[in-house]
Amino acid sequence: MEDEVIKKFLYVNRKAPYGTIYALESLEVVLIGAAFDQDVSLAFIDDGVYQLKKDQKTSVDSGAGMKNFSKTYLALGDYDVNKIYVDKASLDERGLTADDLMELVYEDEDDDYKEKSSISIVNQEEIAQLMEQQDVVLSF
Amino acid sequence: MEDEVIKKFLYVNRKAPYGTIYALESLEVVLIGAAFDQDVSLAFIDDGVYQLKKDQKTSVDSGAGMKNFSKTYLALGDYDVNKIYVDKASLDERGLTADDLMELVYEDEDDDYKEKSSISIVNQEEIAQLMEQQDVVLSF
Amino acid sequence: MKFGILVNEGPYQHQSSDSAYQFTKAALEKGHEIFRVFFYHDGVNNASRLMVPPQDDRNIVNRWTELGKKYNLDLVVCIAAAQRRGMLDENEAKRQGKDASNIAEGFHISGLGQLIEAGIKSERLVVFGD
Amino acid sequence: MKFGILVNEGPYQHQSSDSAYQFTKAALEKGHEIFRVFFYHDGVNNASRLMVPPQDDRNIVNRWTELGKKYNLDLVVCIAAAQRRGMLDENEAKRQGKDASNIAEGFHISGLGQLIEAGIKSERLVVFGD
Amino acid sequence: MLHTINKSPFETNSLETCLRFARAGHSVLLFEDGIYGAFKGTRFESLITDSLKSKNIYVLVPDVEARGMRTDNVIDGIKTVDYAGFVDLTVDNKTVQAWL
Amino acid sequence: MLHTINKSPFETNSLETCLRFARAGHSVLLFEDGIYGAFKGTRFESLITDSLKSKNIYVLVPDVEARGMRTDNVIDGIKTVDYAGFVDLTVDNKTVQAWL
Repeated sequence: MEDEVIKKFLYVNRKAPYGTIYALESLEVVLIGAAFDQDVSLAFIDDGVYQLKKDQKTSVDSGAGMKNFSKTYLALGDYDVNKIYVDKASLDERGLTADDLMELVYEDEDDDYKEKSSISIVNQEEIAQLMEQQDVVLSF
Repeated sequence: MEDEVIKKFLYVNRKAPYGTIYALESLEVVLIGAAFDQDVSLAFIDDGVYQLKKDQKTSVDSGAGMKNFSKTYLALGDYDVNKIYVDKASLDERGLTADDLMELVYEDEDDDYKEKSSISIVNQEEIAQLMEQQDVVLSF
Repeated sequence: MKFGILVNEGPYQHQSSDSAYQFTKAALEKGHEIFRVFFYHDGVNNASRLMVPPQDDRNIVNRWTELGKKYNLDLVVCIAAAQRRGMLDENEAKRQGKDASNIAEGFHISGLGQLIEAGIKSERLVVFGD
Repeated sequence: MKFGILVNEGPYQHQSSDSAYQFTKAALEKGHEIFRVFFYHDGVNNASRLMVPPQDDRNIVNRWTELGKKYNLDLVVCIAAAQRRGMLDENEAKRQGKDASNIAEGFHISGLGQLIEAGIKSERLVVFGD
Repeated sequence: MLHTINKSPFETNSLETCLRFARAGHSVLLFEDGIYGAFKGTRFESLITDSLKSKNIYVLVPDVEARGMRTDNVIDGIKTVDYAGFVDLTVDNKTVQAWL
Repeated sequence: MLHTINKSPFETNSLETCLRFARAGHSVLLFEDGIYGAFKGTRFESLITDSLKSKNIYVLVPDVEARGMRTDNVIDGIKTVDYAGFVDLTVDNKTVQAWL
């Protein structure tokens, strides 16, 4: 059945949030895409790592006057989007560590629904391998 | 009389042509602005120097399928826009020299209408000084 | 081969919009199939029938409409991205209580699922953006 | 002090459009005068009355219209940039033989001379772009 | 003279070019994605620290907070402003140049 | 795998990041403002020359010509393609990744 085709989808995020809409609208694709039962991974590279920065504070009525969409990342685990790869070199040159990122977690149904981290901080070679395994790469 | 205010306008061009529309639409501002008898200068910095590259070849019906607007630069002299400053360091790192640029000229009415080059290739300090003297800086 | 095309930038401002068109046309002329062209982000603005470019310039919306007609293309404009930016077809305009619509002939508005489907059903997905 | 504001990018896609609004509002609240806000390049798309952003997001065109009304702002959309991109007021639509217009209340379409004039008549010109 | 930077220094060359042309005594405002240049521990810290010797550098707080960055992690010497402070900067400087 | 680059390496970091992740045997297409990375005598020439040892690099001729750049000044080893050749590259590679 055609419905059963499972492809590897990678979303590559290289842009900071708020300065442009790519981060927000990319996330909207990921959420819709989650309904399609494909094999989904997200990579955060370059300024894309800033998308996962915790403590984002803005609202339509205060501060920068833009909607705070960062909480949506926290919901990814519930949509079975739990393979999130963050480029270590990108964190390093920005003076960021894992502690600066939101805690994105999911419940592992193969391991008694234990809560596990969705984020893997990986090196260049691991991301390069990940990219090579994909069927579809969506870049924003 | 308010009409006689003469301000120093600097147009700063830092983007390559064709990849984005900024070069073309910036030039449209310069042409309209020429009718206002202000003291106009243009600076080409970073990828902006590519705007002046000679031999641009494209048309709506062939090649990249975009309109070739480069000939408009040649008309600037006729609009009394003849102070065109090109950043030497930007040319250097791109492997370009004065010979790669279009010949932009004007007729000097204070010197028996001799044809002179509108382009000055200048260093960082000269451009910094130029910027400091301006009343209005339009960046595209 | 079957292609999906994603267009992320609007007309004239970024060449992405032109490159996507030139690529799509070249693929069709080589006998490939275009499963769908999906317009997202500012890419939705490519679908405006109100464009009036200068006489000596290309007409980006007409170019897509004509290519669409010739090859029976599925030109899909993302509804969420379109709403934000003021791109509506007649139905959407009515539904939203707006007094006008601006989507050109040959384009239709649909959801992001159409992009995912293009990724699944096409053998190659090619992205044009900024 | 008298300000001119130049907005070079469209709504939602680039923060420039938001920053220009926040700056203009802050300047007005401090008692400064805004001689003109000039919308150029994709900035013309800020003037679309067809925008339907999500309920929980800001409405960029309404925000400008309301600020314009409150402070009697001169919100000018560049005609050449607008035509290319499909932004028309009623007169322009008629003149171009188009069946719809999309410019919101409070904005008006005019030529690039209005930008130069803003540069001459304002004490500061502040540019918001990409 | 006030220079404004709205791009991340990690993504584009706007900050570096701006600092090449800005002269002693000038002011530079980092806003939008430009704020990412303002923090300790980044690859651009020494460029900023050097520039602070002769220039005034400001960062827009609402854009810092939107992005979850911490004002207490801003490089020493950079001053924080809100939109009203941004307006004041454009009043205090005769010319404003946006490095887009 | 085919990587596409449409940004000038002088303006953004797309080319550099792409080359950091592209593996031996991969192909890279330079088009739109990305073509500026393809020429002799630029600051990026050695990066490109190094990459050519393990990767295939292509440049889109219509974008070169539009910008007045010379195909005879393209770095040795870079291959030239037109739009039809661009299509062929996407056919010959299983995945296409755009470095926007």
